[in-house]
Amino acid sequence: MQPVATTFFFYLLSGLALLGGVLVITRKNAVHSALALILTLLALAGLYLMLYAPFVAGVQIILYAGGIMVLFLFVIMLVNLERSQKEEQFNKQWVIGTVAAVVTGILFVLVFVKSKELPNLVREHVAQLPEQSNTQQIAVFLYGNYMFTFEIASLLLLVAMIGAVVMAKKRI
Amino acid sequence: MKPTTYISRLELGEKDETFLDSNELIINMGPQHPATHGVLRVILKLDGEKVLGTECVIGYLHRGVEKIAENRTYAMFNPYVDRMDYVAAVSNGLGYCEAVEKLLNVEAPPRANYIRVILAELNRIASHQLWLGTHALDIGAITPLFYTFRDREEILKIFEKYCGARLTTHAFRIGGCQYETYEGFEKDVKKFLNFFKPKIDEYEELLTTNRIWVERTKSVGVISGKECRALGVTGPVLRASGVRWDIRKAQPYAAYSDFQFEIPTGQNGDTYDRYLVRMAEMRQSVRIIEQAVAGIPEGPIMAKIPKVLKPPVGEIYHSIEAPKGELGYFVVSDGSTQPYRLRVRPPSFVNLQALDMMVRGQLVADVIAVIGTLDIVLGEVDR
Amino acid sequence: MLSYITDYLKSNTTPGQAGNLFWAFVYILLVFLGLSIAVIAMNWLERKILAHMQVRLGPMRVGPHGLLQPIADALKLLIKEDIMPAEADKAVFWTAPLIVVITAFTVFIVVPFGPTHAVTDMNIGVLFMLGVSSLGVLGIVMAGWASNSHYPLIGALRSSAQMVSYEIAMGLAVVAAILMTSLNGMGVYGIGGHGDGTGTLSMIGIVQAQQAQHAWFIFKFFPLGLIAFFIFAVAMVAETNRAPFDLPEAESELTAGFHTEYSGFRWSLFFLAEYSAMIAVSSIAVTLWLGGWLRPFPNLLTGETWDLIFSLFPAATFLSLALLAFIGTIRMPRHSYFRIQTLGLGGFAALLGLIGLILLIAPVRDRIQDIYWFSIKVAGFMYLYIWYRGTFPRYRFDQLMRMGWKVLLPMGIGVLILTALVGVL
Amino acid sequence: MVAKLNGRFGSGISEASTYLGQNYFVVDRSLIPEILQVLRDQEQFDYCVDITAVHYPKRQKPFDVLWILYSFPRNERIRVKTLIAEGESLPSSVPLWPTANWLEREVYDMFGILFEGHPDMKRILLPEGWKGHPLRKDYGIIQQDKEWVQINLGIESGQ
Repeated sequence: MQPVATTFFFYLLSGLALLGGVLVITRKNAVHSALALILTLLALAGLYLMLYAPFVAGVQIILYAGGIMVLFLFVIMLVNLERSQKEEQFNKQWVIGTVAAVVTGILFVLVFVKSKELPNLVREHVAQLPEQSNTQQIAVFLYGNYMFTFEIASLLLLVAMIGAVVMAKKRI
Repeated sequence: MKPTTYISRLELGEKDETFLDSNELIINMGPQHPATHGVLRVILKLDGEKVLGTECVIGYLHRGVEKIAENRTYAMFNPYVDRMDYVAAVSNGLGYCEAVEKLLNVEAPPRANYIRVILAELNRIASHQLWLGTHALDIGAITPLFYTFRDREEILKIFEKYCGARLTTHAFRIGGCQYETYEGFEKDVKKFLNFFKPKIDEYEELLTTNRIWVERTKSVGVISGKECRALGVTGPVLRASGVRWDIRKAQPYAAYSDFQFEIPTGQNGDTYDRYLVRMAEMRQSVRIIEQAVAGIPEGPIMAKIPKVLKPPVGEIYHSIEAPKGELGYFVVSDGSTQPYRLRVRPPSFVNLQALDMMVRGQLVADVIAVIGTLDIVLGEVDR
Repeated sequence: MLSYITDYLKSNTTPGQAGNLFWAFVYILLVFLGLSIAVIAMNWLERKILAHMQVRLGPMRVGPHGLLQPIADALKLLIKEDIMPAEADKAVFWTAPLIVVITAFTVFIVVPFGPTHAVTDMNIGVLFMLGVSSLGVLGIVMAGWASNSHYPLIGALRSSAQMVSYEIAMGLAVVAAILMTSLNGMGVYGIGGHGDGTGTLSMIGIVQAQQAQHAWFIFKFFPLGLIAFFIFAVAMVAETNRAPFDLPEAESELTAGFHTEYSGFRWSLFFLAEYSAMIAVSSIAVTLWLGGWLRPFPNLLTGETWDLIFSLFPAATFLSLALLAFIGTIRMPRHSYFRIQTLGLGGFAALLGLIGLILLIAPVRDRIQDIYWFSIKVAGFMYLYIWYRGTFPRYRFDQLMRMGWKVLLPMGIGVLILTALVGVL
Repeated sequence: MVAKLNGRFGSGISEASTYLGQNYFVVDRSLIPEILQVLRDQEQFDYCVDITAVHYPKRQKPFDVLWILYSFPRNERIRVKTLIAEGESLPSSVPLWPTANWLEREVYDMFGILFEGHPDMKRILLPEGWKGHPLRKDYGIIQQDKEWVQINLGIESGQ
């Protein structure tokens, strides 16, 4: 299928992602922040789709937007919001924050400018997957080439999960 | 002046200020709520879904029945008692008539007593049917309600044929019964019994072994026999806790001493046992009615009482086994035509008091189940 | 332009894959229309079936046997006053029903009513359906929170906890089914020449895999497929908040749960979403385990005669419905009061008969068959939903959680591992 | 039983008799906590059926307060009655029978008799802030707290 209005959708989705990100940090109400974060995540999923990575997009939606954010909202609703609403949003360390932001921004710009001079540094290392069997290719990579890494990652997550349960639970 | 607001003792508790534990929620259930069976208001203090405490706010249906009694003659007050427990109006009337008869020192003739027993037991079945339907509806099973209403209709038809009213029957008079049984009354009752016996099995088929029903009711709202006695809880709730006590047996009134029947009891005192006890009680009621219809004596239906009732000065307490528990009437006479004081000891009112004890530490859904299983009628709670 | 439209008809793919925007748009409209009719029909059927289970008649007044009742209800809801609580969070309160309804409808673009009868065939079809329908819970949570009232909030909390929990069991069951598409080198891509033996997430691909393996996945590796299907069938009822898992809107506990504060049109959006979500999850179940658009007994009753007989089913269904309506028309009372109703029912019978006759024509017959079998299977699930509602009491919250985490989840993991083992051996 | 109690409390029990087969005591107010305790613990009256009151405005001690008790082991009922004056309070029997909680609240609601040591002494059937106690004889049957009705319900009159 031929892509339609690619540029338009790119700017739309990027704009939405940025807008959501800004809203997340500026909203006083934690629930509004969470909803804005969901907007960002969905826009990112759209960007993944445009990169011919439908599987990643699907996982992004099902895990982040559908799973994790629901749990976020769950927790936010349970805890007392009145106090957090009264708190100062931007605290005293804004100087350091600004410096960090500027430095990171310069870094991004530098990479963008220099990437043309560093031939194929990025492009070579991004696996080019065919759109039709993209999911299948991921499966082959994940369970073939990178099997060991994948298992280690899952083990780490298991450890983290058990640790979280042990820490959160008062008595077992 | 500001309107007065109800201050619940639950709202006065210390506010928890910790960050993650501050999820205590005060919820106001009712007075308009689908599961409170009328205008009961329950204030719930919740920790998530767990109930930390409850407080009942009642009185929304308070009509001052006891005050009305002091301003009516004995006979005039008779229809008012039907409006208390309106799903078991016959039992209310029975208790009141017997209390005044005791005060007058007269006794209803045997035939009247048999008619009273038949109607009161039919009413017990009707009351339990209504309880079953609404209780199941509260727990989420919507179908039994229609089944029980379909069958309850047959009882109401018999009432209508007997005394012209279906719900607030005013079937009895002080000293006996006003009406002789109509032509074919016994046939109708027998027909109903034959129709009804398989229906109990039908209800039980729907619920008794239903996994979800058992899970929802087993070990929910547990109350022990000792706690029942301390809290004054009577009726099926007490019997489900293993106390074999029924006024029909303990202190027989009307014609109950003539009949063979058993007092069904439970062991665990949970909602499931109360359900089983009430189902068994319906079967026992069928048994009593069968005997009563078979052995109904001929004779007058009204004792010889004066036209104007003037009981001698004195006090009397008389109680009967209403479908909900011990229904008592305490009547004080000053020798005039009106009661000097009439106190109703309503079973629902006293049983409702056990709600708080029964639901502490359980979940919101259990509150609904327990309100249902206590079988309260707000007309009687508030009077 | 014309060739742009007609060219597609010769192709053998879905409009989405063919990149034909015109036909994709037409398909979207058709799906939307069909879904709306299905929801309306479901509304009437549920009330009617439930009523007959409960020894009553159900709607009888608006139209013959209450056939027009859903339309009357819809009209009533549309012109009802729209109430927004003063303390509500306006923006969130406003968007919540939209999110619910949009996600509920969006999933249908990948539902395969036939080998080419889908808006599009996505490479990640199942994942897309699960993902987008999992977004629906966001709308519910938002609705509960924005109402700024206790009952909706508790409803929303219950709903989010319930949906997140059951999604896991559901996902495991789905993975078990997807595993079956790839096993024994029989994956569609394996057959198609890729030869890498990987399975597929595409909805159409899954049905084609069942066709190629000559087995609906419910019967595959008996009883593994059946268990996976059972897990999914339980989880999907929980996902759609229907009895006996209707805790988020438990009437006797939380009045109406998350949509207590909603009324009129906004409430009807929730209603619409609930029913389309039911149809959506049923479609997943049908696609994954019941062979999607494939006709029953593909192995047992083979041959052209059987093909012909089975292709006559749609027409037969419509004709018998028409007959039923016709008998109803005849048996209508002759009183002048009922004249309009009699005429209406007669017209309805004629319409059904006409559709039945059209379905007898050979080319139409062959094309409509797939859709028919798919819809019939989904309708079976819909009937189950109603049946559950008429029979079961409601679970309590802790029991619901226990069931999800301690029964379905271990079962799902077990089935997944066993399927993989059996498949490899 | 009567003799035993008579011997123990002596002159405190001013009357112990039977009317129409129902036993009752009339007890001095000061003896109430003790006699109820004895009845529950030693005489096995483990079930408090009812607590109620009667108003006799012309008497010097205008209120009769009654405890109707029942014993499961003996299958017997008994009434304990005491006379109290206006404004006098009684010890609460909630520690003895938890069921007394609402019953005492109702007596307070209807007669204005206070029970000391009750955990939550407030109105039960009538709304909070209502003036008057309706079951007193001087409270007319059509009387109402007009002010309360006007403020809380926003209507002229509840009748």
